[in-house]
Amino acid sequence: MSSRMVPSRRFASVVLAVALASSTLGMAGCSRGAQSSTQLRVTGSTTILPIAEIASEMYQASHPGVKVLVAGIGSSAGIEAVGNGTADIGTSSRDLKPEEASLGLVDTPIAHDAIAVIVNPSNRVAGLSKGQIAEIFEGKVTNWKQVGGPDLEIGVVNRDEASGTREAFSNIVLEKRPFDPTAAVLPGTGQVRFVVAQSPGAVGYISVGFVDRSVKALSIDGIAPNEANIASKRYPISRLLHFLTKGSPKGLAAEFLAFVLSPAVQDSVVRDAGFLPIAEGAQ
Amino acid sequence: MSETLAEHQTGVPPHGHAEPDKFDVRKLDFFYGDFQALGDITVGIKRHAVTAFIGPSGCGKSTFLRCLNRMNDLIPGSHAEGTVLLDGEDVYGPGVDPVDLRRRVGMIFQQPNPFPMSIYDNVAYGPKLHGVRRKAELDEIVEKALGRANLWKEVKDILPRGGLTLSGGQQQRLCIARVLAVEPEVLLMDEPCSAIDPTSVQKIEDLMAELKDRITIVIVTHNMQQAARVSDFTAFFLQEKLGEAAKLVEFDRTAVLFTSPKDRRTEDYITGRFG
Amino acid sequence: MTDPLDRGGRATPGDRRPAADLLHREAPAPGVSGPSALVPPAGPPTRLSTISRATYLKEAGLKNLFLLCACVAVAGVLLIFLFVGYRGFPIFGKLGIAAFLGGRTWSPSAGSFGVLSLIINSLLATLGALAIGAPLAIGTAVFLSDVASPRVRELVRPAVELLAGIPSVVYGLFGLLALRPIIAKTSGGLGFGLAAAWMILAIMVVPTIAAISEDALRSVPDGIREASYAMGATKWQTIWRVLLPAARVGIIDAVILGMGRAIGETMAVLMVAGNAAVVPAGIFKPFLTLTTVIVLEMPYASGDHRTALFGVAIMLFLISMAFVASIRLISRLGRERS
Amino acid sequence: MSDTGGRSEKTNASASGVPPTRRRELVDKRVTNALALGVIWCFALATVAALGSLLLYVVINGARELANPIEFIFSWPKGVNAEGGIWPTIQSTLYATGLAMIIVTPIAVLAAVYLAEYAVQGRLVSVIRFAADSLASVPSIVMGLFGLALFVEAAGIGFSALSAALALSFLMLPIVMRTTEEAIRSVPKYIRWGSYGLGASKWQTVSRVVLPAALPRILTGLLLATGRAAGETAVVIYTMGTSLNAPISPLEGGRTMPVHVMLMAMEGINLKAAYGTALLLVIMVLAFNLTARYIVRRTRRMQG
Repeated sequence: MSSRMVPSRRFASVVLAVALASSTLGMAGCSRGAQSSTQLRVTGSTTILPIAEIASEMYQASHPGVKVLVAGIGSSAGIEAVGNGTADIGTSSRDLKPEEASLGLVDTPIAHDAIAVIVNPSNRVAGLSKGQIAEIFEGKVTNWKQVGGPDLEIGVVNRDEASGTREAFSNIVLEKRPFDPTAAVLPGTGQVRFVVAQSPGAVGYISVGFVDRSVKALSIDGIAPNEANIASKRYPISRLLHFLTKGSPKGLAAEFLAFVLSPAVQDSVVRDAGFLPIAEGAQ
Repeated sequence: MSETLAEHQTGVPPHGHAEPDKFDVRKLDFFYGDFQALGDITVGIKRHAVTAFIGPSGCGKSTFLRCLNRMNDLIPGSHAEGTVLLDGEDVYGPGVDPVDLRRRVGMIFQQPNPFPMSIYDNVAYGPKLHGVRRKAELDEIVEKALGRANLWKEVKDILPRGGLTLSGGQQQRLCIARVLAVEPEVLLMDEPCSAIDPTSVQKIEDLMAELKDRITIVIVTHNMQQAARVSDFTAFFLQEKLGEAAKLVEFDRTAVLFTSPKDRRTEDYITGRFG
Repeated sequence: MTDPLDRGGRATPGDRRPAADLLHREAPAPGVSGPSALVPPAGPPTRLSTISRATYLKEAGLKNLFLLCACVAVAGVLLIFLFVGYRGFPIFGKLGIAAFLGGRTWSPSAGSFGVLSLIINSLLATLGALAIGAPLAIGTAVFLSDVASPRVRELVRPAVELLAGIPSVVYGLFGLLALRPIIAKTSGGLGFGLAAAWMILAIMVVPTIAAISEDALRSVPDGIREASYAMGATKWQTIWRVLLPAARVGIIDAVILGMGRAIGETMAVLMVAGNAAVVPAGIFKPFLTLTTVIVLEMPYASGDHRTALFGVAIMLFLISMAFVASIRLISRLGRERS
Repeated sequence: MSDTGGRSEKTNASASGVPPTRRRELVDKRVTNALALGVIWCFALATVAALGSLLLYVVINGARELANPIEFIFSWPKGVNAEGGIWPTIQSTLYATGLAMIIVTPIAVLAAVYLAEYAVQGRLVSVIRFAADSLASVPSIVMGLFGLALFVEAAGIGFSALSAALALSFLMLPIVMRTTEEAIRSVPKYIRWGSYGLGASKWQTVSRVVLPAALPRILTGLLLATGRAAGETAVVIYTMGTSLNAPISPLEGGRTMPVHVMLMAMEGINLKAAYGTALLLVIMVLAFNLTARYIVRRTRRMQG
């Protein structure tokens, strides 16, 4: 066996050497031809992930030979990735921060989204004011009875700092005041949903598109998060979803963007994912 | 082998003293680290004879045996001083290859130690090491070696079977065959019969008698009857005090040593007064 | 393959094969008789071959190759220290070691990177898990070494070993989706928290601690057991008074290794901890540890935040090294005492 | 348990002349013994129960997803919620783990040969052992960041199966080294002597006799380490990335099964996929474990 082992070692080192060599070549090739090659990297918000993934599948199906790689790593990471060139399109569910202006990114909004505040269906609270919600998420209100509910401790569920949803929620509801640091921080929309669904005292926030029967979406200041209210902009917690490119979109990135903005995606995929087409919100 | 033939042709008696000793050991000291295990051993091992090393356990006879083919080199921190001449050349001489030495001076151990491979491969192992590649040649060597070890008849139909499936006595003969396959000039046997059944002991003792015409045999045994039965010469080793180096007390023809030992300690030992 | 016994220039060409070799070598002997045979014949001595340069170089080369392979482990540790250190060390310079280790606020968006709360949380999670897991594991080890019949042992031991093979992410999934809702129901909270982490980690450390403890118990000579029984001790007295003390060093090692496993565990903890960067006010409140902060925040961290996460990795690395070092120390002390 | 119990009963019965306090001691002793052994039984059962409930939970929840195993295993995830199969994650897992095995085997085995056959106890050896022990105890998340810093970024290999394999091989190295060294040491001295006695050089002895004899146990260690690597999450997530890809070249990234489980659980949208993948992962790892046990058992039967 060991006489065989020597060659296998040799083999391993050959593989390694070849791999290293081709990796350097590959990297060089990539950075040169990223814009015009047949590969497109779309990276960022987990909120936008469903849209991006389906759109990419549809696009690849109609454009054989083109590869669209989609990853959901959070809005901030997506912005950074497109800024430093590791992605061709960055997706973000929040607006650019002032310090990100220097990256030279061009913003193309692709959909409207609203954020729903969700509670366990067993919770008899049906609506809260924006101020009450802010107090809950700041940790000032800790029991449902303080806001007209049962005598039950509030279990606040927050999102991680990479989340565009959190960013938008913080801007709109908390007006940038800090979240309660003792709140649970969960890294995914779905996790927030099933944790709230399984815990009687829980409260969280997720994109309206992800609300299902396992949780109850509260109305805010008396306005329910339904399509009409969101389209009319009466529902207070809503935002835009963005595709970002370094400079104006070119080549494959531009083609893909156009495809995402076309009715084929806007009317089916965007709606199916629970968002509103970008054109509709503008009306 | 040519030498044996030559001897008979020139009429030299097989065990004659006129013939030079196979091993000529002069003033050998051996150390495990700082501890001196053997002191000042001087002895000649006669060609084509069976020489037995006897003595109480821990008397250094095995250690001495292992000096002859430098198996002791495998023990870290050990070293030997003095000379061990094999056919007139110092095996501890500068640059001497212990690996090749061990091919010429084969060894059988107390515990039968077949390799965990087939009977055939066990015997073919040595020849393969030394460059025999052709299947036909290997087959011939294996058959001959097993034949000389009186094992061929028992195993010729089960050569692909694992060596470890044999009985203890068969395993020991397999080990002997394995050594014979590399045509050693000397066979060192370190208590080869202490771990096997009496019938097999008989077979191995017979085998020694057959082999000694062509091979010089040195056997370590703590069984004095066995030494008396199989050997032509006997060396008696003794470590007199704990922590002291073991010494060669007496060396002589077996018949002489067992009937009229010159040394008092030898007499005490062979008459069973200690050990 | 080259013949390892190739004797370079010293052997006559063509006499590689042992049988032929032997004949060649023995041939001159019969002609020479008496003591003159002791004198090597004229010309170069050809009988005892010396180590050829090729053989020597080959064996030495192989040995060095093996040594090189063994040193890969050393290189690995150095590389880890170097590369993780290189990325993380600047945070110590930037904030000062005291602010990094002693700061209680971990709030990357606000630029505060104090890891004290995370250290405390990691220790709380680890110690609690050991408090549950160690007795369970040592009990299981005793069961396997001295209580179970061979047949029961053949059933239980594989179970313990399989427990070690289950990926930590599966433990996490179990914790998140099976254990946490139960805790949420009984405690009224979200179910995230130390309580859930303790239970999951306790199961996870069992195989590590049990396997090593069992080895330690088995290495206690049977004579000692028999001596104890012969004095009228019951099985339990033998276990408690004789076996456990005798296997003490090994068991302590096992617990420390289990501790290392618990403090370094990431995925399982991530799923049940709830990730609030504060020391929790109760065992049903969410908390963030040294490992989970990395996996949670690394995907989007940049700048100082990223450096700080590498700084956390340095801490974890040093903690695990400290565990290994303490095991060495303990076993050395144990050896000296006995 | 029973025999000591019996013994103390006998003592008790013949203890008519013994003072009452002494008799109570004997009874106490017996009760304590029974209680303590009962607790030990409970501990062992709790451990087994933990394994049982874990497996049962994964099997029950995963089985639904695996109702159509061919489709689940061989098709690609589709759509928003990664429904459908998980083939790319399986390929990624096998690729990275297999590559790691290829890289680590020669190095770890030869390193173990050095420690078991060549090394002389000394400073160097104790440094190597300390390093191997340390490497074994490095938290996997730290190993992941190390892989990210060295292979992905500094060496420029990027998120790839190769980076993951290199990082995983550091994880496997100490495990394979230790089991191989034990395997080599368990080969009887006598067998080595037999080979040396025939004029074999050290390397000939090691390569032709010792390693073949130790092979089953070496394979066992290798399988266990590979199983560990296949279930590893924190190392691969930073070295291979999370993109759904079925890598062909070692420079392609991908998402391994544990990473898929983690992402599905964290994202929380498609828990069915998490269960299904977890079940498959557990089956895979158990297969490694059981094969390893089988090899050990078979060898024991053949050699014993």
